[in-house]
Amino acid sequence: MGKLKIAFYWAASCGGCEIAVLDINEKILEVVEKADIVFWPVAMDIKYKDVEAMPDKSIDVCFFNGAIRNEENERMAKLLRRKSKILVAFGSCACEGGVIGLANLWDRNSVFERVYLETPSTRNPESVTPETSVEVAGGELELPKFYNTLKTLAQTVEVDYFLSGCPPPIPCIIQALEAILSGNLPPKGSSLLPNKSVCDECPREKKDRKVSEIKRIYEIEDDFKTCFWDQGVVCMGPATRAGCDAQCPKANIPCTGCNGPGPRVTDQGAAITNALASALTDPQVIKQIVDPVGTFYKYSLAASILRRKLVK
Amino acid sequence: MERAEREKAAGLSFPEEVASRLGGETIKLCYQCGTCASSCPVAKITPNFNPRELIKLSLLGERDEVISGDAIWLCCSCYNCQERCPQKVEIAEVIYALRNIAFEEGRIPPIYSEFASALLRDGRIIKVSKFVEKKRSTLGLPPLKPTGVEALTRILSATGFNKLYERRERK
Amino acid sequence: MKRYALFLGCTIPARQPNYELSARKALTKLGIELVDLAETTCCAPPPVRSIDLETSLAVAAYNICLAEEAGLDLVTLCSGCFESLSVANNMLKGDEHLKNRINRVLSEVGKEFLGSRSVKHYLQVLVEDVGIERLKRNVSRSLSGLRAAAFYGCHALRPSGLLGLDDPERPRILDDLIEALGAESVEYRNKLKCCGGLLRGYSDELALDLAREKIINASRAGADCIVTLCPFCFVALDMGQLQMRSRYKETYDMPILHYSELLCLALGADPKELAVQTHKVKIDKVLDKVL
Amino acid sequence: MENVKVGVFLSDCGGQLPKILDFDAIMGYVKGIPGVVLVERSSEFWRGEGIKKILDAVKRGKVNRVVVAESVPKLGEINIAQAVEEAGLNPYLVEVVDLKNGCAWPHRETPREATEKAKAMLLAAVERVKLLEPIEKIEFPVLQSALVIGGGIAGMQAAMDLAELGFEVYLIEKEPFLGGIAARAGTFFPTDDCAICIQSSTSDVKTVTPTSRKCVYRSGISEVPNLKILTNAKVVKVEGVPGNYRVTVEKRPRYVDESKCVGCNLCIEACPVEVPDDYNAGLKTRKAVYINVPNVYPPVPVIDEDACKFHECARCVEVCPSDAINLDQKAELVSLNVGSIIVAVGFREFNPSVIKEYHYDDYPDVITHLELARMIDGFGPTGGMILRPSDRKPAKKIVMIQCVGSRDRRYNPYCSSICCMISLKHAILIKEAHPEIDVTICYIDIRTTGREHEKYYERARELGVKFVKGRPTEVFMDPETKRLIVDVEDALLNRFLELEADLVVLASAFVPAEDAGEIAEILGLELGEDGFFKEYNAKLRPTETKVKGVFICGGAVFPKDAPTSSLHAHSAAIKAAKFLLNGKIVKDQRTAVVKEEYCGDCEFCPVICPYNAISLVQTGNGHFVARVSELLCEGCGVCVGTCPLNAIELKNWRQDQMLTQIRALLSVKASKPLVLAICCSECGHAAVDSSGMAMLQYPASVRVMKVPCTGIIQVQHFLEAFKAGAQGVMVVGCKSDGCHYEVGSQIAGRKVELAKILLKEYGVEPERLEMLNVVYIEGARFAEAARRMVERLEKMGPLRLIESV
Repeated sequence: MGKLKIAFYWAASCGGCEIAVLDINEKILEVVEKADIVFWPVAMDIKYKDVEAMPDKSIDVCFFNGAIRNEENERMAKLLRRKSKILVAFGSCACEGGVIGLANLWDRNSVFERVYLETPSTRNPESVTPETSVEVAGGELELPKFYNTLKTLAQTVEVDYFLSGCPPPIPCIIQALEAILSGNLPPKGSSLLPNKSVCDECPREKKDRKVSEIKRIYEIEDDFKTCFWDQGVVCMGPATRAGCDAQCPKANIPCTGCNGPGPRVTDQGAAITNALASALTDPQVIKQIVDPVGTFYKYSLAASILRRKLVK
Repeated sequence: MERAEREKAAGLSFPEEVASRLGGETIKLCYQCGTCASSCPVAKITPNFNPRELIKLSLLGERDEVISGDAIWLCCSCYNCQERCPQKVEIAEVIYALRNIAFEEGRIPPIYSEFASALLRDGRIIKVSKFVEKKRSTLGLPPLKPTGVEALTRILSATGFNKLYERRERK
Repeated sequence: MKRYALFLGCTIPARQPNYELSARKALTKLGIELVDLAETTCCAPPPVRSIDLETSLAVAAYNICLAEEAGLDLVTLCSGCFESLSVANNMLKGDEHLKNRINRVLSEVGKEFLGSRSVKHYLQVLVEDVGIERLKRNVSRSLSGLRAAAFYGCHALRPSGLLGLDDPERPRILDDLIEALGAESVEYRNKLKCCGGLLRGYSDELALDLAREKIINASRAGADCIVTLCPFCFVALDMGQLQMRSRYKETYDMPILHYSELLCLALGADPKELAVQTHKVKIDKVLDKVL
Repeated sequence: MENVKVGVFLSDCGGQLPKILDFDAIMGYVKGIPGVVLVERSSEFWRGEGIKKILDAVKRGKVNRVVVAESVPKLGEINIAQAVEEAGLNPYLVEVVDLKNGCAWPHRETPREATEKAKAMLLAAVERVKLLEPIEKIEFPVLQSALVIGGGIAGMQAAMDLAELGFEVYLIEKEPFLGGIAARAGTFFPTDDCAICIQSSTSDVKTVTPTSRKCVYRSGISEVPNLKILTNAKVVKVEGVPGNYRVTVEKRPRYVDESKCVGCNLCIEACPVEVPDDYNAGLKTRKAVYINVPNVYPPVPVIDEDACKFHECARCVEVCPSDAINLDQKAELVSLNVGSIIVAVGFREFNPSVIKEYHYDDYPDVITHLELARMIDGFGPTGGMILRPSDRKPAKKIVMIQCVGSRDRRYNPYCSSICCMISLKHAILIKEAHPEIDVTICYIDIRTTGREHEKYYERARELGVKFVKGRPTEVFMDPETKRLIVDVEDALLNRFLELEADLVVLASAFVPAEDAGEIAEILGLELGEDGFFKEYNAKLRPTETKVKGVFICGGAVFPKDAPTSSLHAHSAAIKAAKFLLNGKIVKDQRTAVVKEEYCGDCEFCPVICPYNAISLVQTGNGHFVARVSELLCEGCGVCVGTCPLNAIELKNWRQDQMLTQIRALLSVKASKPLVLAICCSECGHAAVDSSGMAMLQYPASVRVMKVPCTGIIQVQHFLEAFKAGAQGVMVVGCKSDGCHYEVGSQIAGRKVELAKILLKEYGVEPERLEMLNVVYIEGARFAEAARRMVERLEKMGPLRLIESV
C-alpha cells in the first residue's frame, strides 16, 4: 500500500486549528512518513484548480476546519467532499459552528453594519460593504457571497468523522491520526472524541449540586477543588464531550463547551439548561444568568436545534 | 417612601398600605396576644395608648382613627413590646410607619416640627447655643467640628423630607 | 492604643458638656484615643424616624460613611446615637436591597455606605478594649459602700437583634462596670423599663410619670444614686426630678450620675474637674460617701 | 430484528364518536400507516366481545403491537394490558388513546379538525408502539419482620399490632423503661385513665377479654409471641434495601441482668448514692440504681452510669439475692434483619429557659406542665401534693401560661396542639383535689378541637378556674415580697393585671425528639421545617414515608394526644403489615436505566432523584457512572430530564420514542396554529381528560402528549416541537407542591422559565411556551389556557424558524 494522501483545509475559522496540527510536534514526522499532504493552503502553494483537477476520491483523508460562512466555503466543502474518501470535520467551527456561529444571532446586513461601519476602529467614509461583484479598473471582481446564516460542515455536506474542540485536543488529534494511519476507524458519523463528558475527566469534587445563586468566575473565591457548579458558577463541563482532560477546570477556568455536545445530544445549550433547572434552589436565580446564549451556546449555536435567531 | 411604593400604596387597604411601607412590613402577623400591651410602660399609665389596640385598629382598617389620633405619638420607643412579640411584629417600627403616614398627611405634633426645623437649620435636632459652645474651652473641651448641614440638606431633599416638612408648614 | 471616632450627637454638646468632659477624661486615661470627625450631623433618632424612616436611615448611614472614610469605628456616649447608628449599620449590612436604596440617596452627597465599620457604645469599649480587670487595676479611689442603681434605659439594649450590646432581658454590662469600681449595684423593680425621655415635649405628664417610677423604685431599694449611660435618660431623671417636685409636690433627691463621672471619681479625679455643679439634683451625698 | 405488526382497534363508543369524527377517513388513514397490519372497529374494546377481538388477533399472531382507541382510558388500559398478557404478549407493548375525551368531545364543534387530530393521535400511538420494547417484572424478597423505634404509646401499640399479626417484631426504646413522654403525664384526656394504660395483648384472651386495657406492666406486652423488647438501646446504622434492612442497634448496659432480676429492689435500698431525680423534675432524689416509678416495664432497675461508683462501692452486688447485677456489662451491638421499620420516637417538651422573661431557668417556682404532671401523679415526687419547689410549701395560687415557645415565630411557629388540653386537664385535677387552690390560665386562644375535649373547658369553668385572655409579658419576682408576679393584659377587660402566683406553670411547646435528626439521617427520611418527620402525603399517606417500607407514627410526626397517637400507630402497623404481607415486592421495570458508556459522571441525577434510587458506582475501567436501583426507581424520569448527555432513559419513554411522538402529533396539519401540550400522566392529563368529559371546547390544533411526569421533559423537546411545526408549546403538570413525583413539576417550571429566556434570544416570543399547573378538577383551566394559547398564536402570526441561507 502506498502513502496516504491527506488534505487540510481552512474555511471560516481563526486558524487555531492549523496551529493545533503543528502542536502534535514530532508526531508530524511519523505522519509525513506514512502520508503525503496533497493540499494545505496555509502551508503549501496549491491552487483550487489543482484540487479540481484531482480525480474524485483521490484524497484519502481531508481535515476540514472552519465553518461555512460564505459561498466560497461551501464550494470548497463540496469540492473536497467529492475529492475525499474520508472527510473529517476538524474543530468546533466545522463541527458546531464555533464561536463565529454566534453571528447567527444577527443577519448579513447587521453583521456588515457592525463590522464595516460601526466599530470604533473603522474608517469607512464611503460606507463600503462587501458586494458579490464590483466593477474595477480592468474588469469585474467577484467576491464570494456572505451568507445570512452560518452553517456547520455537516449542514453542508456529508461528514464522516467529527473532531471537535477549539482547537481539538492534541492527544485526540494524535489518536485520530493513528486510527487513520492504521485504518482502525469507528463507524462513519462518529466523533473521534470520547463519549464521556468533561466532568468525567475533571478532578474537582462534586458536592450537593444545589445552586442558590449564579456567579461569574470573578465573583467567587475559588477553592481550586470544588466543582464550579457547587460554587454557583455555570460550567459547561456536564454537557460537553470529554477528550481535553478537563484542561480548563484544571487551570481554574470553567469549561466553556468547545468540544461540543455529547454523542446523544443535538443541542448543547438546551442540555446544560436541563441540568441547571434541576440544580436551582430558587427559580428566580435564572435571572442572574448574564448572556445565556453566549454562556450555553458559545460554540454550538449554529448546530443547535433552532440554529439561529429568527429574523422578521 | 419611594415613588413606586407610593403608587402601590394608593388604593390599598390600610393594613396593606402599612405593610407596604418601610417599617410596616410585619403588621399583618399580629394575632392579638397582648404581649405588647403588658410590655408597654406607657399603656400601663394611660388609657390613651395600647399597642395591641393600635395594631388591631389598623388591621381593621380604621385609618382615620389611627392616623389622626393621639395614640401613635404616645409610644415611647422603648422597644419592650417588639423585643417580646412572639410573632416578630416589629411594633415600634410599625408605629414609626404610622407616624410617617401621619406626617405625609400633615398631622404632626409641634415638638416634632421643632426637631425637624432644627435639623434643617443646624444639622442637629437640638441647637448648641453660642454660650455653651464658648464654655467648652473653659471646661477644657476641644472646639466643636463643623456639622455637615450642606450634605444633610441634600440628603433631606433626596428623600423628600424637605417637602414633607414644607407641606406641614403650609397646613 | 485603640482609636475611635467619637460621635457626640446633639444632646451632649448642647446640654451636657460635663458628660463629654468626664467621658473624654476617663477614656483617654484608659488608653483610648478619640478622634473628632468633621461634617457629622444628627444621628437621626426616633424623632426623625417618626417623620420619615428612610431619611433617618440615610442620615445615619451618611454619618457612618464619614467613619468609614476615616477608617475608624464609631463610639457613642449617647444611647440614642448608638441605637440609630447601629440599627442603620446592621440593617443595611443585612439587607442588600435596602442598602442599594439608601446608597442611591447617599450618592447625592457623593457617599457610599459600605458596611465596613462597627458602632460601639463607650461601655462596650470599656469592657472589650480596656477590660474589666484592667479597669479594676486603674481604680485609685474605690467606691465601696456606694449603692448605685444601674439604669440601662432602652436604646442601649433594644432592638437587641440589631444592637447586640447585651442580653436585653438580663443585661450585666453596666452592673459589672459599676461593681468594677467597688460600688454595689442594687436591684430594683422595673429596672429595665423606659425613663419616658422620648415623651418629653409631647406628653410631659406621662414622661414624668415614667421617670418618677424609676426614682421611687431606686430609692425604695436603698440606692444612693442612679447611674445612667445616656444623656437623654440623664435629663429625664435629673431635670425630671425638678419638674416632679413642682408637679407632684413631693421631694425627690436622687442623685443621677453618668457612668463616666462615677468612673472618673474612681480613677481619682477631683469632682471640680468634672463640672458636676451642672447637675440639677446635687450629687454631694454621693461625693461625701466616696471621697 | 422483530417484524413489527401493529393492530389498531378503534372503539366508536357505541356509535357516538362517528357523529363527530369521520371514522371512514380515520380508518383509511390508519391503514396507510406503515407497520399497521390490522384495523378493527367496534363499539367497545375494553371488555366483552371487543376485548376478545384483540385477544384473538394476538393469540393468532396477527399482531404483536396493539393500539386501542378507547374512552375509558385507565380502566381500559388495565383490562387490555391484562388480557394481552394472558394472550402471551408483553403488556407494555400496548398503547391506549382516548378519542372521546381527548378529541371528539372537546372538539365537537369542529368535526373536521377533530378528525385530523384523531389521525395525528393514532399516528403518534402507532409510531410509539412500534418503538416499544417488552418490559419485565422483577421480584424482590421481603423479610417477615419489623423494627419499631420508640417505646412510647405509639411504638408499643404498633409493635403489638404487628407481632400479633404474626410478624417478628423488635421494639427498641432508648430509655431504660418503656412508656415515653406519656408515662410522665399522669392521666390522659379524654379517657381520664392512666397514661401507662395501653391495649392488652390478645394472647391474653384466656383470662380477660381482648378489649380490655391494662397498665403497660400488666398488658402482657413482654409476653406477646414474636415481640422482642430492647430498652436502653438505639439504632446506630441501617443498611440494605426495602424489605431487607440490616439494622445495627447499640444496646447500652443496664448492669442489671433482666433475665435474673427478681424485682426485690434490695439493690435500690442498699445503694448509698443519691442524685436529683430528673424523671421527677428534680423534685426528689433517687439512687444510682433505680426504677422511675413502681409500675414500669421492664420491672428491672437500671444503674445510672454517671452516678454509680461501680466497684468502689458494689453494695448492690452484695445484697442482690439472684446475682443479677453485673457491673462489668458493656454496650453491645445487635444486628437485626427486618423487612420494615416504624419510627415512633415521639416528641419532647421544649426547654423554655430561652424565653428569659419567664425566668424558668432561675425561678424554681416557674415549672412546666410535665413537671406539674409529676407532682399531680400519686407515684410522683410529692405524692400528689402541689408544692412550691423553692420551699416545698403548698401552692395556693397557680398561674398557667399558654403558648410558651409555641405559636412563637422566634422558636416554634406552630401550635403544639395539645397544651390547651393539658392545662385544662391539670387545672381540673388540681381543682378537684384542692378546691382552695386558685388556678388562672393565661391564654391567647383556647383550642379544644377533639371529641369530648370541650367538656374539659366547661368543667374547668364550673370548677372556678380563671381565664385571662392575654399572653403575659413577663414573670417577675417582687423584690419586697419575693412572690412571683405574672404581668399580663386581659384584653377582654382591657386592663392590666399583676397576678400573684406561688407556682407559674408554663405550657411549653412540644418539639421533635432530640434524636429525630439523627434517625432521619440514618434512615434517609425527610424532616419538615418544624423538625418533625415528614409524611409521604399528609392527606392520603399520613404514616408512610418516601422510603419504601419505612413508616412513621405518633408524636414523631407532630405533637399528638394519646388517642391520636394510637390511631396513628395502628395505621402505621397496617401499612407495614401490607408491605410485609406478600413476602415480596413485585415491581415492573418501567424504570430508568443508565447507558454507562455515555454517562459523564456529572452527578446531577443522584441528587435530583426524588427516591434516592440512583447511586454512583465505579466501572471496571475506572470511570464513575450512575446506576439506578430497579427496586427504588419509580419511573418518573426526573433524572432523564436532568441528564445533559442523555445517558439515562426510561425504558418505555426513550428519547427516540418521545421525539417520534412529538413529530407524529405535529405532522397532521390543522387550520389553526399547532400547539403541543405535554402533559404529565397524573394531574396534568387528568385535567385534559376532565375538560373532555365536560365537553369544554378548545381548538383541535392542540395536540396532547402524555409523559409520566413533567420532570422528564427537556428543553430540547420544546425546541424540537417548534422545529416540527408547533407554533406553541404547553407543559401541563401537577401543582408544584402536589407533584406525584415530588419535584418533577417544579423542575419543569424552571425549565420552562429557562427555555423562555433562550427563546427570547432566539427571537421567538417567549409567550409561545407556557407551563400550566393544574389538578384534576381544573379541566376548565386547561381548556381556557389552550384556547388562549391558540388565540395568542394567531395574533403573533406564524413562526418561521430557518430562513433561507
